[in-house]
Amino acid sequence: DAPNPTLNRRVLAMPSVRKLARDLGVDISLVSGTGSGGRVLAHDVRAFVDQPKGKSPV
Amino acid sequence: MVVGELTIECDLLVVGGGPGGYVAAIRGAQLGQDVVLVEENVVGGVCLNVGCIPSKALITVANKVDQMGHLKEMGVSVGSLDVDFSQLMRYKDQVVSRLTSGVAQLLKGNGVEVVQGNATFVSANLARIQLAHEVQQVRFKNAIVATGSRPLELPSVPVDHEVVVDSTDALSFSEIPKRLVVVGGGYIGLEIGTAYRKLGSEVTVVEATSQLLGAMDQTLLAPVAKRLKALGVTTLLSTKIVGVSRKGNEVLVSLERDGVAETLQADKVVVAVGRTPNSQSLGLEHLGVALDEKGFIVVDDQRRSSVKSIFAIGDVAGGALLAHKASFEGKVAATVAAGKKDAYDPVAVPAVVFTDPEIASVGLTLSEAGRLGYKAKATRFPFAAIGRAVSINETEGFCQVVYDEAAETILGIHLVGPEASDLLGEASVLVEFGATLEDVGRTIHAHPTLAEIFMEAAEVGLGLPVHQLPRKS
Amino acid sequence: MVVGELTIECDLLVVGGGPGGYVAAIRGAQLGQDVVLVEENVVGGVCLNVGCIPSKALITVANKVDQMGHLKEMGVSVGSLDVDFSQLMRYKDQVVSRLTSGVAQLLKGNGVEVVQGNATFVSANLARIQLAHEVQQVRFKNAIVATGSRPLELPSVPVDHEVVVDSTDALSFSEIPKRLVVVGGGYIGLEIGTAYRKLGSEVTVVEATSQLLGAMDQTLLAPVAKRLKALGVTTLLSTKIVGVSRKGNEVLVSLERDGVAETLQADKVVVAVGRTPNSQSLGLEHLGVALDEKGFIVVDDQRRSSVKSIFAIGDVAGGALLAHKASFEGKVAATVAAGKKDAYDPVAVPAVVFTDPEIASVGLTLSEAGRLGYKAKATRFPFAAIGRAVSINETEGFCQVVYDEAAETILGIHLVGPEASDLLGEASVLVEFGATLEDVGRTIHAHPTLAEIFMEAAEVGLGLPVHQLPRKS
Ligand SMILES: Cc1cc2nc3c(=O)[nH]c(=O)nc-3n(C[C@H](O)[C@H](O)[C@H](O)COP(=O)(O)OP(=O)(O)OC[C@H]3O[C@@H](n4cnc5c(N)ncnc54)[C@H](O)[C@@H]3O)c2cc1C
Ligand SMILES: Cc1cc2nc3c(=O)[nH]c(=O)nc-3n(C[C@H](O)[C@H](O)[C@H](O)COP(=O)(O)OP(=O)(O)OC[C@H]3O[C@@H](n4cnc5c(N)ncnc54)[C@H](O)[C@@H]3O)c2cc1C
Repeated sequence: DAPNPTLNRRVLAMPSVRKLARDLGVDISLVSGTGSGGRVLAHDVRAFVDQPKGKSPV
Repeated sequence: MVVGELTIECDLLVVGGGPGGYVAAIRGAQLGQDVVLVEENVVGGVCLNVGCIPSKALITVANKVDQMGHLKEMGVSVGSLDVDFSQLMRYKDQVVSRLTSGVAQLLKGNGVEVVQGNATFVSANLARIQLAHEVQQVRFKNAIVATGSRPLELPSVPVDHEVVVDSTDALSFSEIPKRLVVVGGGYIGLEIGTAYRKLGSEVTVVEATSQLLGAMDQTLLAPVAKRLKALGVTTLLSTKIVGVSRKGNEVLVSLERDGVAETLQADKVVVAVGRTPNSQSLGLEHLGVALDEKGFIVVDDQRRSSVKSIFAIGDVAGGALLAHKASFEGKVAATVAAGKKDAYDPVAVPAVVFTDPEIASVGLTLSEAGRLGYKAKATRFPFAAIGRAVSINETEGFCQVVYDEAAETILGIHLVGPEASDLLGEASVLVEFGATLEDVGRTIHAHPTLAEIFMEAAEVGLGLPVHQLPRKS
Repeated sequence: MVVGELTIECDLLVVGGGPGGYVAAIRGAQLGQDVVLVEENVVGGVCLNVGCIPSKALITVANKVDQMGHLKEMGVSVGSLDVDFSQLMRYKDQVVSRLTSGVAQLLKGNGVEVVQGNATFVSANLARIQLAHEVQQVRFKNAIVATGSRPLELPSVPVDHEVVVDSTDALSFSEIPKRLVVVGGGYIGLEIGTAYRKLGSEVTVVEATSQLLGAMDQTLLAPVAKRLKALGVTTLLSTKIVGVSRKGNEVLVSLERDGVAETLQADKVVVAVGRTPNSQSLGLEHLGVALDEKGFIVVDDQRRSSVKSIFAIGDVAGGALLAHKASFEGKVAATVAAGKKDAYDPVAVPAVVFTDPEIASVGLTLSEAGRLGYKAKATRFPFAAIGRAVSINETEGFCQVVYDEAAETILGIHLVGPEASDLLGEASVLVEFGATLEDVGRTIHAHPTLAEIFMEAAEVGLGLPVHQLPRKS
């Protein structure tokens, strides 16, 4: 495998947001965060769910 | 001979009543499950009965005794000082029984059925419980295995529980040993060795590798090593135990160090060289539950084993062999077993070593962060520049903050110094939340408190240190 | 007589070298400003010289002395115990001088020009400095007033600095007073009173209102009141001082309580009834700098006064009269003065009271939150159910978490108990970050540590308490 350093990196999100994603059945690593430094906010997770099904936002 | 074997039914069977199992049982009951907890011994497990709690009670008293030697400077002089070790042990036992009886009450109050006995698995939904005089069966929908771990033994140093003992015995000596040899320079060995030194024992710590606390970032060790030296604890690194032989009430310990043989005389030898999971003789093999090469039960991120109805948590499931990790896993497994979503997803598991000074650590070290591909940096701030540390006269140690240079996100915090264990709460939150240096620097920290060290270290990282002169470069 | 009055020029003049001023000066210099700091006394201000630091050094020693009385239970007995008060004072002075000389070095190392003298303002860009033997002028672009505060005096209890003293004197007695009367049941009075009681004084605290620590959430007070009683500190509430009269080396204190007159005999009377800003005799009136009715300089969120070139921070600018608030404002004002954007925007200023046990508080109380329109709830967890507290034998107290019911965001955390001051760091971060109960509950907290109390309290709020039985409702 080609080394992919980002693979093991954490998703930047509060514990409660990680839980929200899980409760909503969202893979949080696919959500792009709008918080500073790419932080995933609760709002981002909800927006991801509301999006037309399919791909993660680009 | 089994007469009229009784079968009870439940949603969730928890095997083992340590900090993993009892927490899982309570959480399961809270979520509406019918829960049976089987514990062959006293609820509370290793942690409350013979681990975290009694060791910390002993260390607390040892520290108080030791601190009396440092009061002259503050104008306080103490005449005679006497330690009544049996009273100390009674105190420790009181602490333990207060907490274990508390756990028993919590279990009862939450409606968990506690059964005292030894459990083995018959099938993926049936267990047998050996009670004092009879055998019971438990039919369950899900089971959580929380059987913990036990001390590892060294073939060369067989434990006789009299003069060659394990950590459990060492927390219940009948008197303070005059000469104590501790085999193993991990956290358990160092904690016990330091405590007995402070209570008056001559202590030698023998460690096979070239370093103490091998699992820890070694930069944290300097203040501890300095203090061990000042206390007069002898540490023999890269030293192997060849054997022990008993001679009346004493024991001769044969060592080998750089190819040179040596012998120590001791009154007690404590073997604290690691722990091994209690995953055998549970009948797990009949069920096809997968173990790793060291015997730990293999689990997924829901703490489910390779058999769908069987979960495993705590020491028996490997990872960090720490009580708080066991409890957190217990909540996760119980939640999943109750049919709700959950996962074991912490960013970091904090760890404390109750040496002198304490070491407390959470998240990535600088080298770990580098290995994960972060462009990481570390910033450090000494307790000697914290007003509170100076006013309590405990200025050894420092705080090291590891952060991602680009985002300035905190990846790890490592402390050695006064009250490091209690400061670790803030550090854990900062790492778990992925706070930035600026988040910490802009949080007002009360003065004078030790926690100011996080704000100061963050400001060093931000290039705006108030209480540290910039390094000449 | 002024011969050849020298005028120096600078970007930033800071008047006052306390935790507000010295921090502002360092930050200004770091941001490239040419900074002059004028301090008429020793840098470090009230906090380092006669406030936070010496009081905490005294309290530390008093606590150690007191704790020796509680060791029997742990198996430790101490023969004679002797306090050499002049050595204690030397220790305290060493702590102070270590920190103040550190501050002097930091100022120097950052290139701040420190001038010892008394500053008054001539215009919005010019100040006069009275040195020992001469007068200097400083022309500045911006100035930060950080002149702090001084003890408030009661007309009925004139301070003679011999038998009727202020907090400064009380931290430098030549011997432990046999009978000490403390006028004022605020934090300074209680801290000093408790410390001297532990060192052997008979202590009476006289408070005019009906409660101690009026500014604090009164629910936090119970464990402290209990301890004061156990220590034998007499507290007289709703009691007014009518007058004092000196009689040789002792002093008679006339009180009125429920209309009944009473007299106390004392060796020392400490007046600690509040503080008043040092905003007079600075020439600020010439400049048109607005003060509020209590004499505090009125500032905007950049800490700018009504005169554009004049900033004010710390005690002289009002708000919480605390060192860490002064320092934070110092950074803000220096940053703005250096032409960068900044604002004083903390969610909360934490506060500690170093009583026994310590009280530590940050953010809104339940009633404050209600008044602000939050639908707030509070959840509470006792230290008695925290393993670490039991193992160190300090189980009095609790943690109260105030949160917004809808969002579960934490609005305030209030602690009374062991090491509350150091736990306050985590509490401050949680409030400042607006963490939710779930964020805290899902952050693994190391066991056994006192900081577990935050996780436990959060889980109580979430309705899933592990270590507390649900209340019957
Ligand atoms: C001296 C010492 C000090 C320590 N200090 C700390 C510390 O400061 N902090 C920390 O986090 N950790 C500490 N630890 C480690 C900590 O004790 C363990 O990580 C923790 O107890 C693991 O919890 P557990 O629930 O997985 O298992 P355990 O606590 O080991 O509990 C397992 C329980 O299962 C029961 N059991 C086993 N098999 C069966 C069976 N077949 N049927 C019925 N019951 C069974 C056992 O009797 C036991 O009560 C210390 C350990 C030691 C030895
Ligand atoms: C007994 C006691 C205990 C305390 N404990 C705590 C505590 O535990 N935690 C806490 O946060 N706070 C505590 N405080 C409060 C704390 O000391 C103050 O809030 C803090 O010192 C305010 O800082 P400052 O920089 O505004 O002013 P100060 O520290 O008051 O400094 C002002 C400085 O300005 C100088 N100055 C004044 N006028 C002039 C002039 N015209 N020219 C030149 N120099 C001048 C003064 O000499 C002084 O050094 C305590 C106070 C007392 C009295």
